[in-house]
Amino acid sequence: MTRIGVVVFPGSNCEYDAVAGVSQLGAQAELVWHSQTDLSAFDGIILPGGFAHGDYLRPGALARFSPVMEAVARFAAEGGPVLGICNGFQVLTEAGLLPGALQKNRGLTFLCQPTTVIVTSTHSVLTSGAILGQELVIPINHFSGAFTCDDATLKTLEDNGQVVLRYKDNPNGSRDDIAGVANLAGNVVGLMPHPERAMSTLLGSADGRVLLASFVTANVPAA
Amino acid sequence: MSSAPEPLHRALGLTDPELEAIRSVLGREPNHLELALYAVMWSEHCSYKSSRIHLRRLPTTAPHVLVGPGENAGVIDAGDGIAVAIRIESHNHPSAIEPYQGAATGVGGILRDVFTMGARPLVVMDPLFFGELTDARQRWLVEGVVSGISGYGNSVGVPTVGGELTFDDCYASNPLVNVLCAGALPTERLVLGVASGVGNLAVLLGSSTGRDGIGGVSVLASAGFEGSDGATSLDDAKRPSVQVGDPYEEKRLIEACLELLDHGYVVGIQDLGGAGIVCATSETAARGGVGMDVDVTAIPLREPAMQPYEIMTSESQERMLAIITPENWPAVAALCAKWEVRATIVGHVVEPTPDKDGNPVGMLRVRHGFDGEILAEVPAKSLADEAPLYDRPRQRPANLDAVRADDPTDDEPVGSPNEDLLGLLVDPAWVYRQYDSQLFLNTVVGPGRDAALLRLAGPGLPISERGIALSTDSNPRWCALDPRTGTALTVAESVANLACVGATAKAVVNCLNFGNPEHPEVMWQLSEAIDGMAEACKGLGLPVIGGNVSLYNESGGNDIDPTPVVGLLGVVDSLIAPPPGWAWREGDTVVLVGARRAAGDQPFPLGGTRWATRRGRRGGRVPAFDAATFATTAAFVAREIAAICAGRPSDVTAVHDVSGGGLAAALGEMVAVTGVGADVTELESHGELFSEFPGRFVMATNDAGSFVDRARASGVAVVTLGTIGGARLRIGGQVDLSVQQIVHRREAALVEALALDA
Amino acid sequence: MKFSLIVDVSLREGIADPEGATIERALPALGFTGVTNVHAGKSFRLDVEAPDEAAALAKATALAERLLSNPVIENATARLGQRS
Amino acid sequence: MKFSLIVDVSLREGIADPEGATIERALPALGFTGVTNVHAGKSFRLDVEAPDEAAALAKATALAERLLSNPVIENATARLGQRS
Ligand SMILES: Nc1ncnc2c1ncn2[C@@H]1O[C@H](COP(=O)(O)OP(=O)(O)O)[C@@H](O)[C@H]1O
Ligand SMILES: [Mg+2]
Repeated sequence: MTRIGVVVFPGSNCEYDAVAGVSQLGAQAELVWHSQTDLSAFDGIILPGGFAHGDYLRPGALARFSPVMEAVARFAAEGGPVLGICNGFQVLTEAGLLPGALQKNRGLTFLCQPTTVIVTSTHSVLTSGAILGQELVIPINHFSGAFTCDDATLKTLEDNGQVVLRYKDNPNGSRDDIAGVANLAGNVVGLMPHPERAMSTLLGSADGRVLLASFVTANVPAA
Repeated sequence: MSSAPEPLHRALGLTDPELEAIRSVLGREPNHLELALYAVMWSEHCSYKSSRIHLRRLPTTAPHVLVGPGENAGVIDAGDGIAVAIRIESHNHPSAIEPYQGAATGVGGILRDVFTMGARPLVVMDPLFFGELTDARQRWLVEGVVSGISGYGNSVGVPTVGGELTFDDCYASNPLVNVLCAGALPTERLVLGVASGVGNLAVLLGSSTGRDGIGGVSVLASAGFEGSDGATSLDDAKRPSVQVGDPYEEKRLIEACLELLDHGYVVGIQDLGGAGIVCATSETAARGGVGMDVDVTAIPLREPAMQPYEIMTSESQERMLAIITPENWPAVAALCAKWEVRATIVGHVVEPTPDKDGNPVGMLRVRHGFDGEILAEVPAKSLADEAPLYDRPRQRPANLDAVRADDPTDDEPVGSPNEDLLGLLVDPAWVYRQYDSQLFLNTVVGPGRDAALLRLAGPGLPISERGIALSTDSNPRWCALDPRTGTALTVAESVANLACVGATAKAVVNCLNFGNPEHPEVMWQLSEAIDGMAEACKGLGLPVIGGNVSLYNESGGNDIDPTPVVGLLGVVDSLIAPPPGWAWREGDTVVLVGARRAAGDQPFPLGGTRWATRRGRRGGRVPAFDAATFATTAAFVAREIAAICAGRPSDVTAVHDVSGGGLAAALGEMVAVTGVGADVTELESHGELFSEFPGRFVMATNDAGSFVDRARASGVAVVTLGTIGGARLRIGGQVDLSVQQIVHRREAALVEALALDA
Repeated sequence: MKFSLIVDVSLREGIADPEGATIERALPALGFTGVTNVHAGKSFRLDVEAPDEAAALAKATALAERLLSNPVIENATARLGQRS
Repeated sequence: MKFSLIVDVSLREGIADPEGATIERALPALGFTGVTNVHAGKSFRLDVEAPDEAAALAKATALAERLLSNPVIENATARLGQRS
């Protein structure tokens, strides 16, 4: 059975939801306190949503110095699947494990709403099981979710198929409608929408399943 | 100002008889610190001295009530081994001067009330009241309050799933910010805010203490305290009384406290809210019938040179008081260290002291060091429970009959019903989109519909198929015209909202926002409102398990309209499928469930309706409340919807109660969210379009015959209104609007009023 | 004439500053010792059209107090600055 | 010795500044005309223990670059300051 570690920083709040999400798909999930430095027991790591360290300073700015982050970096360097959801995405960019940065939303308000995202690359642990061009209804829930990067970075991301998800109707001013990006190898992915909140029609959408299912069975396809 | 001629006790807000009462409790003259303790604990805010005798008339018991009013939160048994704790509170005055922080700390405070009971906070709701948005200051208040709730609630990790949004100029100087929180716990883990066990320790958890929220007692700074060396002779104006919220601290505090409770390390626990340490220590000691020694020098401070009265009364946020046994201290300290929560022993539970007749009295002693000088020594109970109670004069407003006679029901309908309808539609999405409403994966129906509906699930809870439903409601216009019936109708509206998501109402909490209780008219309103709530709750079999009273909402001699806010908690026994909501479909039949005409001599009353108020017509009569008929109708609707939630097949495709804006607004809202029009038969009059009275529901069905039979068999009135479909909403010859127009106007209304970019 | 100004907004003395306190607590773990009294504030750069420096400063001060800060909890001051 | 320092953090040229833009758009309605180029930034005040000014500045600069700003989108500079 796939074992997923869900990292908990003080201030994280979507850790139980992430556990619930991957557990539904048959994975065995476990919370990992941020002071832990050994991730060898896991087949995949999730950095969940929330407000690690209160999001003080900047989202992810303090969390990236947590002891667990060195272990996450090693895990990622060895090709292990790493997924940052929302705050987790912010932490991964601050830690330099993913390119770009996440700025305040264009409208300067927090936004919790459903969005439609389009799968724009299947070369990642999150999207390998999805179909290119597939539209998924997945909620967002963030204040600082506008992806930004310089022109050169954007070009690299596009050339390498690292933009994995785009908003159909950009809610937050994200550059090029980007909702999620991967590293070059495709094993580290961050996205602002919350796939774990879209796991059942009782709660409005089950479209997140295809993403988390890819992650749980993570095999990075060749480019 | 600092050399006020009045005696100190009056400057602190205590009356001469209150000083007399203190003298007789103590059998001596109180010292300055003791006076300060009484002043905050006997304030209206902490003691409910003007309202308490009236609140006693509310029904508070039912077999499923585990904890009624008086504790930090009310608790019901929701079944399956799960208890639900709920509480509502106001943060009106702080929000008026610093809307962001005022609202933020309001959320923080209500969460602590709930996790104090051992419950994990699972939802927040936020009834809000402002002046009309034509004024820039009101827009500033709205943006500040909403972002404060968003900033704190989202960060602390509790979803905000509903609330209310009312604009009326009576709130221009007194915005109301109420916040409700509900949480759940395994029934057997219920804890109460009690100190017991002589020798036990009182441990202060969380933030350090600063000069936050030291309001009235700050006069002591200039009253000359022992050894006053000028270090604290700050100008009053510079004294920060604004509390700043720290959701990150609160989040760690919640996790740490719940973990302490999981391990069984605490004997009792109590949040620090108004009146800070003095309140928490005296209340826990009073409940436990014990004494408490508090060492003021032990309390971690954020600011230099704080005086004992400041330390004892500070309202610094994000603090809790836990009573633990000494053996558990190392484990408690270690657990708190993990969560980076500061834990400090600040008190000892001590034997009660015999009074002059030999009866044991639990004394609150404030000391300088546990073995040091005693700075204050007063019976804990006298602070917590023995504030004087007032039966303030009450008087029915002299102009009430004239106001009621000025009834808009018979006004000639000038203007166009199309425009009237469009003007009544306001989508609050701009507000609730700023709130995380989905955390914990429980939210089946979030904000924006009739009631919020959530799975009853959370970390550490037994598995259950049940759901809980919540609604907050108010109707200040009706309450201004008739506080008794208006309040009863408010309770009814909550019940109707719950029925729309299939829930059976279980318990009420309330927040009574009123003007100055020293105005006899206000006291009359308060007393009437409480009677109305009591009558409705008795009629509908509902216990009131908690509440809050916010008085002195006046400025320049003008009181706000009486604004009792009702929070209602209900349960759905089986929640495996979402309720239909407003989502009617092409080809469905739309029906009106419940009496088509109001009881009494006005078939379509317009007094106090949104339609009339928008035209500046604020008078009139309030419709009568017939609890029995209402209850039958609501129960029928709840049953129909509950069947769908339980996964059973049904012909019902949509449901929405008729409330603010009347039948026309209900239809307009359903059109707006589905994007599908309707063709409705001619109504009797413009009155029928916009009239508001209780016990009506718009429903859609794809088998009208069967639905109508079921309603009639249940003794519920029902009438077919028309057919769903098309790109227009037509109501006879009275309303004809395109769906697009309805959608657009409703979506734009609030954003435009706030003068924001779309 | 056009003047470049900077408006600094900081919390008033005695008002809790959870952000500053949180940053300060985190520093030792990052290898920064001997750093105390951390306070987080905001700053705004803006260009103001005005006849002279004094008028520009007055305008920026008014703006600072009316829009950029809440005097109940914050201090705001305007100063001339060059854009960095 | 203890030095008071200020770290200014501003968005890099070319990075969108929705906050600055929003304030700028709101100004005319509040009666402020002739205000342009509004940019929102952050500033941090802190006390640094160091043998001399240069060392204090170096420490603050390191802190500014490593922690107080995100170099992907922000510039940070440290300067000596007196506490207001
Ligand atoms: N301040 C608010 N915060 C969150 N949700 C709100 C707020 N104001 C209104 N709502 C939501 O919008 C919907 C409509 O509110 P309201 O018109 O008061 O409903 P009703 O008339 O059915 O009681 C409700 O679901 C309510 O929870
Ligand atoms: Mg309703």
